[in-house]
Amino acid sequence: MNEEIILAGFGGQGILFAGKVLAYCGLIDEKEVSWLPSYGPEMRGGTANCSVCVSDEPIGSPLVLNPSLMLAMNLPSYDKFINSVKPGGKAFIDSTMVEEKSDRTDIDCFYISATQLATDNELNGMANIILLGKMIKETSLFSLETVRKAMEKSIPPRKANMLDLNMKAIEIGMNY
Amino acid sequence: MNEEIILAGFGGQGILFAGKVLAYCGLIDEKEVSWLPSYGPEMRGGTANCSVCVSDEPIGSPLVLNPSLMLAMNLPSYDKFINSVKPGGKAFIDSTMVEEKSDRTDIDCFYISATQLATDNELNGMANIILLGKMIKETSLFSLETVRKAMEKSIPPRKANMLDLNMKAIEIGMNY
Amino acid sequence: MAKMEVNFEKCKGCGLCTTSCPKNIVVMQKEKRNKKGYFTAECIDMSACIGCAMCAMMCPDCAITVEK
Amino acid sequence: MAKMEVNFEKCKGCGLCTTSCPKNIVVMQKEKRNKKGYFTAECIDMSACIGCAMCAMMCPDCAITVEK
Amino acid sequence: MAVVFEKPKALADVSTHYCPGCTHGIIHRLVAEVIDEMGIEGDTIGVCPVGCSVMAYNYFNCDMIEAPHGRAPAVATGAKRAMPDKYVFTYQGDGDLAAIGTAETVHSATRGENIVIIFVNNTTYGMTGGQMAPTTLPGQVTQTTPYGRNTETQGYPIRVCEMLATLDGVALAQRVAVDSVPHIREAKKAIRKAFENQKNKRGFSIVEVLSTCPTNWGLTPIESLTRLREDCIPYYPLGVYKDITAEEVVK
Amino acid sequence: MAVVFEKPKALADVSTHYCPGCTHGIIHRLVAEVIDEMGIEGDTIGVCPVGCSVMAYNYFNCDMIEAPHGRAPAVATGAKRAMPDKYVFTYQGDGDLAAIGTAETVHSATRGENIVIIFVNNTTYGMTGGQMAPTTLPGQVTQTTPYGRNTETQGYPIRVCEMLATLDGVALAQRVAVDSVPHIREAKKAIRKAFENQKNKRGFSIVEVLSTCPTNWGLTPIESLTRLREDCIPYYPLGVYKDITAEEVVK
Amino acid sequence: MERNLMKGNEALAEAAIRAGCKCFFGYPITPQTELSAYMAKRMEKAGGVFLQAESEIAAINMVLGAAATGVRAMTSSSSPGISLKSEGISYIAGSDLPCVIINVQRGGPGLGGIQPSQADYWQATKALGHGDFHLLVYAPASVQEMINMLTKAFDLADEYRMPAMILADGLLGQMMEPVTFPEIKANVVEKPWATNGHQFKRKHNIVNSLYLQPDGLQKTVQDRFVRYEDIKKKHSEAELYKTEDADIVVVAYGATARVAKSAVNKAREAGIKAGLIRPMTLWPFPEKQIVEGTKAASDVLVVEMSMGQMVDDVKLSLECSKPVHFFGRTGGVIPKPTEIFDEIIKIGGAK
Amino acid sequence: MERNLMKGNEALAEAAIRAGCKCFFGYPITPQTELSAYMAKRMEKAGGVFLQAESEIAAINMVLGAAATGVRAMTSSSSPGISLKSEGISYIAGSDLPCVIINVQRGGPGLGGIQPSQADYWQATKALGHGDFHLLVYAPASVQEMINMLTKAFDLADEYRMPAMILADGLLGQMMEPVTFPEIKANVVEKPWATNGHQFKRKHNIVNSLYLQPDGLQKTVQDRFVRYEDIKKKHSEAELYKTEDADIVVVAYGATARVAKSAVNKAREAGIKAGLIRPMTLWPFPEKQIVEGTKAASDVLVVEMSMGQMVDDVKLSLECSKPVHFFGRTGGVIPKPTEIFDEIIKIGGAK
Ligand SMILES: Cc1ncc(C[n+]2csc(CCOP(=O)(O)OP(=O)(O)O)c2C)c(N)n1
Ligand SMILES: Cc1ncc(C[n+]2csc(CCOP(=O)(O)OP(=O)(O)O)c2C)c(N)n1
Ligand code: SF4
Ligand code: SF4
Ligand code: SF4
Ligand code: SF4
Ligand code: SF4
Ligand code: SF4
Ligand SMILES: [Mg+2]
Ligand SMILES: [Mg+2]
Repeated sequence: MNEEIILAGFGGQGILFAGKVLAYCGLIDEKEVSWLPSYGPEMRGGTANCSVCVSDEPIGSPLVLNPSLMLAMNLPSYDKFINSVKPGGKAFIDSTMVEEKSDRTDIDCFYISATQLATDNELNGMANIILLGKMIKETSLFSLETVRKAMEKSIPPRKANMLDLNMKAIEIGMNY
Repeated sequence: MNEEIILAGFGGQGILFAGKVLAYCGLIDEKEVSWLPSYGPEMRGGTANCSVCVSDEPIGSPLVLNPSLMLAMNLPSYDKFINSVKPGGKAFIDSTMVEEKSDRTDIDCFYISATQLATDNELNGMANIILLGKMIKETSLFSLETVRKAMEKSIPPRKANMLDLNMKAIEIGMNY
Repeated sequence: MAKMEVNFEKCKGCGLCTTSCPKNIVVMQKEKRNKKGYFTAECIDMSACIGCAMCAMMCPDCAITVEK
Repeated sequence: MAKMEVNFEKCKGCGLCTTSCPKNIVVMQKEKRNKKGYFTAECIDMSACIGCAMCAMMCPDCAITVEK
Repeated sequence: MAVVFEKPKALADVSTHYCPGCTHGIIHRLVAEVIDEMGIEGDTIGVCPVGCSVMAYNYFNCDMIEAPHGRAPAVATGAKRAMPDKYVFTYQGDGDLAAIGTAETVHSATRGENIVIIFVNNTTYGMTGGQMAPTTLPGQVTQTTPYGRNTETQGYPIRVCEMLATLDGVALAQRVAVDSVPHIREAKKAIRKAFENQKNKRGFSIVEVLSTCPTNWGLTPIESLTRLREDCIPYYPLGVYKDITAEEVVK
Repeated sequence: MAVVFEKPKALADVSTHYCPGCTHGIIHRLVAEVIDEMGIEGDTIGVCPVGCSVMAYNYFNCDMIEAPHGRAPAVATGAKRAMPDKYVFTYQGDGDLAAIGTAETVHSATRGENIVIIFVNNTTYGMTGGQMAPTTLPGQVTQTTPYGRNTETQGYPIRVCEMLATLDGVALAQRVAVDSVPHIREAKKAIRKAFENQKNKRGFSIVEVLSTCPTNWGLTPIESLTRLREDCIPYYPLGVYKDITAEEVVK
Repeated sequence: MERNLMKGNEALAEAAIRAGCKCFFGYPITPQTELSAYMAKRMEKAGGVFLQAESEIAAINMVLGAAATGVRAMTSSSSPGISLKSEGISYIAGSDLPCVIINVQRGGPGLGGIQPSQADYWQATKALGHGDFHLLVYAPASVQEMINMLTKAFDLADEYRMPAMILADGLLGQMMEPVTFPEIKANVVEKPWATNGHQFKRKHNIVNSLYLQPDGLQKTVQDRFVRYEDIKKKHSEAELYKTEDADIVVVAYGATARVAKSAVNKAREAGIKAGLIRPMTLWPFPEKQIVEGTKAASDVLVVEMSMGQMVDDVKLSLECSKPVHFFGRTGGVIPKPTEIFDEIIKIGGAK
Repeated sequence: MERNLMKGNEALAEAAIRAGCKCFFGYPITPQTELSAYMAKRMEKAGGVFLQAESEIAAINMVLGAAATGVRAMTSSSSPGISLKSEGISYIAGSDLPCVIINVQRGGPGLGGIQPSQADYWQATKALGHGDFHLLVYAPASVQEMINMLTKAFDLADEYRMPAMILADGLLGQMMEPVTFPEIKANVVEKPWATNGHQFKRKHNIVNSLYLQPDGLQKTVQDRFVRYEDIKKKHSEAELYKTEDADIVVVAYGATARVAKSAVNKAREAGIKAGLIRPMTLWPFPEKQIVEGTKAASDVLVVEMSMGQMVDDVKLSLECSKPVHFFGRTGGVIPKPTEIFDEIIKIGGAK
């Protein structure tokens, strides 16, 4: 396995958290992993994104330039990264936030109205996890068991009650 | 000509000024010259001294370590420098301030009660120049004419009235 | 008659303008996001606008113009 | 009876002690310089000394000791 | 119909990088309005140090200098001394002005440096993600006071206007807020007075503006205005702490 | 006969490098006397930055740290935080404390750092040969104000106690002088109070001591005392600017 | 031991606490803010002191004061903040005090940018302030190594009475990787010189860097350089990767070395005998390891996130005996594996 | 022209005024206080600004502000004060501003001493602050040369939009020597980038060192380094003294070069073919002149008032092709001519 993943959106959409869950999945499955956020003032009212690598080999640069998997939750992020996805790669796009459709034919694009789905299911703020569920479904990277363990690791103890909600969001994504 | 001179005493005794007059003498006689004061907190209530070089050749280090001529106006200075005088060199010592006598036989020591002489002649604070007069007399380094010109250069315009007094002090030294 | 106008693309959807209108006619719409992804402010009853510009004074992004 | 003593070598000849003696018996001598070259302070009438230590309190160099 | 309100000319027609509802934007506008009204854009040099407003050089249309963190008053001093006929202002955050830049602030004030300082007090380090600032309120939770600012170990906030008012070189020291339209009007008046002081060579003028940081306060923009009103203003009372022109009138 | 006055034990038995008549020596002695009286020499850490008193580490018998110019309050903070049960004091000049070290001074004060600051104000930079200090009086001639300090271009002096008294963390801010025996007695009382404050964990105490610099003032030691009395004290009034223990009593 | 994901900045903080660091003084700056934030949460509970200083200058001088009393003390910053600390660091070195300083480098000069950089190499290794002195400089290349090196930095700092630096960058500070914390035995060094109150049991101690007599100052400096020689002999470290038979050896440290390793692997796949030397200490510079690792090589390629600062040290280590090429990115740009690979090819092809 | 005695520090001040320096901001420190004192007396009368800042940091940032408006600005300090200026200098370089900075070096590290030193060589030439950048560094060896170099420093700083440093030491700053002041034609450089009020006649100017996009920052840095290459080609300077036939060449700069010249003369008298190369610019380093001046030599001896900082640059200039020996004094100790002479003999005798 050698996946290079970019997750991107607004600050506040849970991009970094979704990336962390992914990285923990890799850790639990005893892969080499790295997680790298974009940082700095561009976060102020701008976009946030992170790079996650999951690999069988030690990881060189943790900065992903050409992702094999991409998850975009707003238009600026979509615009910024859609053309960098590797041929053969997959893109997961929140179609509530991004109305455009890519004309790339060398990658698979999945459009999920995640924000809308989250609202509909009273899972406000979990569009990120819904998208993640879809990604896991389409790539079969990790088992649901792994994802659950990763969630346990990623959610701080005082927010343990969020675990089930997050897993529900995963399922909604997987079943989309 | 290649004279390396150290003048030393308390701060306030006019050591740096005497050195400057010497350096200007050299300049007027078209020699290479340099003047270097000791500096820093050792001046606080301690000794002050300066190195003067007058030479036919360009001057390397302006810091004099083994003077050919030495002028000492207090005991700490005398103690510090008397043994560094070059064999064959000359030392000019204010015997009002320094009661000791050197037992070096390889140099010429001149003991002048300069501070006393200054008081006696109502030239308070000009013991330095009296000693300088003696030095010029004993070494024949510069003409009285040169010394007068050097004084003119060294004394700031607003203190021009000090010129004659200083020349008087020179003469007292020369005639001692 | 007065007119206030919200620049759709400039607005960041912060809602500050809604707190200052004496006529209570500035509200946040929930229909359409601008390119940056924000729901923007709008005037729901322009005829009631007195052109006092208090909405505009409160706007951190100079997104509101007022005419009278 | 009291006694003030000036440490000859420690004294820097500043004269501050002379300003504070209520008996006006501390003065600067003009005869003998110490090793550093200073004329030092001295008490000119020890019998008048009341041991108030005001001279010593004024001395920046702890050069004065007072006994009573 | 005539335009009664639009973007001032001294502000560039660009979208700022500030978070939604951040009142930095209002304060920028007030400064620009004063510059417009006085017609001095061509004679003004702005100095912005590091902080959320670091990119103000892209927003103000006058000449701009970006200064190291905390050093804007020194940079402004250099510019003003070199060009005594220009208007020089700084635009500084509370971390910048009251922490790392304390010495530069106090000394430009006591020198009576003929400059204007716009001091944006949002009780936190906005740019770096919300750490404790010298002006962080007791009990306030920030990234570096996760259990609330404990004055026992982390000390007390500094009230800058009160402190600077003790210095002879200060012409104006006034604290204002931008939580409501009346306060915004007051703030603008203060900024105008500060620039007038510079025009009349009266010395150092500082306008402290209580501002919000919704992002790092963890509040919505509207909640932030409420906090400003209910928590900040009581701790940092608005008002004129020093005004030599007032004294002139009174005496 | 019993000794009624001699060198305190906390002072080393050496001749200092201070100029004749420099009142640094008196102030050293007062600090040492307080240390002796409280019996705390073995538990005291002194911090001396650069200035004429830079070699104080050779004069005080307690443990000593030499600090960079202006940074003594920060160094003292580090030492005190590491060793909260020790007594930590700084001994700083006016250039050191009120110019380059302004930020460290203000912030250790506002933090209420539980330390003692002995602030020797001689209205000049003694060590470097007599340049203008922040406390140099208007009109005073120094190496860098050869025509007298002109407040138009060189600004106004800072009154440190008055400024620091505006800060909540300050327990004691008092100004004393060493121009006469009564004032010296007062100075010692203030220093004692400062150390007692530290003992009782009351926070930041500063004692500003008006001092002389005969060498750079170009006056004899005795003339210097006169200047202290006639020029300095009127500009820097002696007194208690803040004392939380007094407030406790009063209330 | 359990592996957990941790950010580099947070791992440094946790490692410091475990290494017995008792005082941390910091001032916020991107990209190392998480370090202070972590300390703010944990330090007090661990019985230590966390204090946010009013500036970098105050922070380094608080470190000076705390270190003088004999406790382990640390500060952390990024490039502009480190420049501000330079006077204080020079004082700490001149006063023979141990401490640890973290530099999570960002792009310069000036305000520059906040993305990763290695352009403070010269500053760290040659001139972190005025005068003749050095710091121990560790260059980690992973979050785990940050932990290991931090512990070592404290130990050697105490042993040699000198400041030690962890020279990281924004990439390492911000990234999360799996880490474990080894059981740490804090190396307890006696500090009879500490100014912690003499209790009338010893002569008073003085922490000081002033020597008015030049001879005295010269002697302390020369004595310090004797200790430096000892460190050079014993404590330089480097990783040698596939160098035994390498024709072309890449020299790179820190985050850059990770990228370079990918490029070396790629080159090997392409049949080119490439290798990598990764200096782990930058001062002392691993001169012997450079010689050793380039024995078989005809060419050396130095890669840095700077305009080329380590390259001179590599040349000097080799006594200019082999061509030393340079490839650099600066200003926050991270070199790509393919770019380094292309350079390797270019050098190989130029034969 | 009349020759007058003048102190180095005062000569620098007078030369600056004559070179059209309009703003001087300083903070007192030994051994350069006379410079500020002179400015305090003369600057205002000459129509310029003298201001004593509250600190070195304030001073360098005042320089930044004044330089940004397009006037010639200068500051001056000694070693610890220069360390404090390092952040500001990095900003000035990063903002492409011209200015002149004087360092009258004293012994370090820390408070060190106040006697002459050359231990800030690395700092001045490689790392005066964080990030990739350089200053022009001039190393005068006489009071007259201080005057000449100061003028040149202002001119080149303006031309290349970068800071320039005069790296002197306490000996040069404090000594008096005969000097003359040449008629100076201030090289007036247009500064269309200056932030001096746009008067509605141009777009607003911005003086800035921030580039949030790494590519943008990289580009400005790389462009700056292209200018550096131009400077390296055109502006390195060195004095070659009796090097044509020299077996042993001493390399020394500043005050040390004066002592070294005495030693070389002594060696010649003793029949040893010695010569001297005196770098007059330290950045750019006179590499070509080093090669040129050592053509005949079998050995090179570097002499510095430091533990050896320039020695690497000499080795690199020669591509390690000749043995480069080192003799150093530090902490304020000035090497004696006899000591250098003895070293020359030792090297000669070792053959
Ligand atoms: C020397 C230095 N130290 C630290 C920083 C990091 N830094 C940038 S802005 C800032 C503080 C911002 O807070 P404030 O001044 O209150 O402005 P705000 O962002 O809140 O408007 C800090 C610490 C820096 N750029 N330079
Ligand atoms: C960073 C730095 N800047 C400047 C100096 C030079 N310096 C030494 S002491 C001093 C000021 C001394 O004045 P003050 O603090 O008033 O003490 P005083 O000597 O008057 O007692 C200065 C500027 C220094 N040592 N370090
Ligand atoms: S101009 Fe006044 S009335 Fe009209 S919308 Fe704005 S605030 Fe309301
Ligand atoms: S205040 Fe401005 S930015 Fe905020 S919602 Fe209203 S119009 Fe939009
Ligand atoms: S102890 Fe009192 S009375 Fe005696 S000499 Fe001293 S001051 Fe005078
Ligand atoms: S005060 Fe002390 S030092 Fe001064 S004269 Fe008196 S005894 Fe001597
Ligand atoms: S972080 Fe705070 S101060 Fe900065 S732009 Fe956002 S809201 Fe404003
Ligand atoms: S220079 Fe002034 S302050 Fe310093 S020791 Fe002399 S008199 Fe005292
Ligand atoms: Mg703020
Ligand atoms: Mg002073």
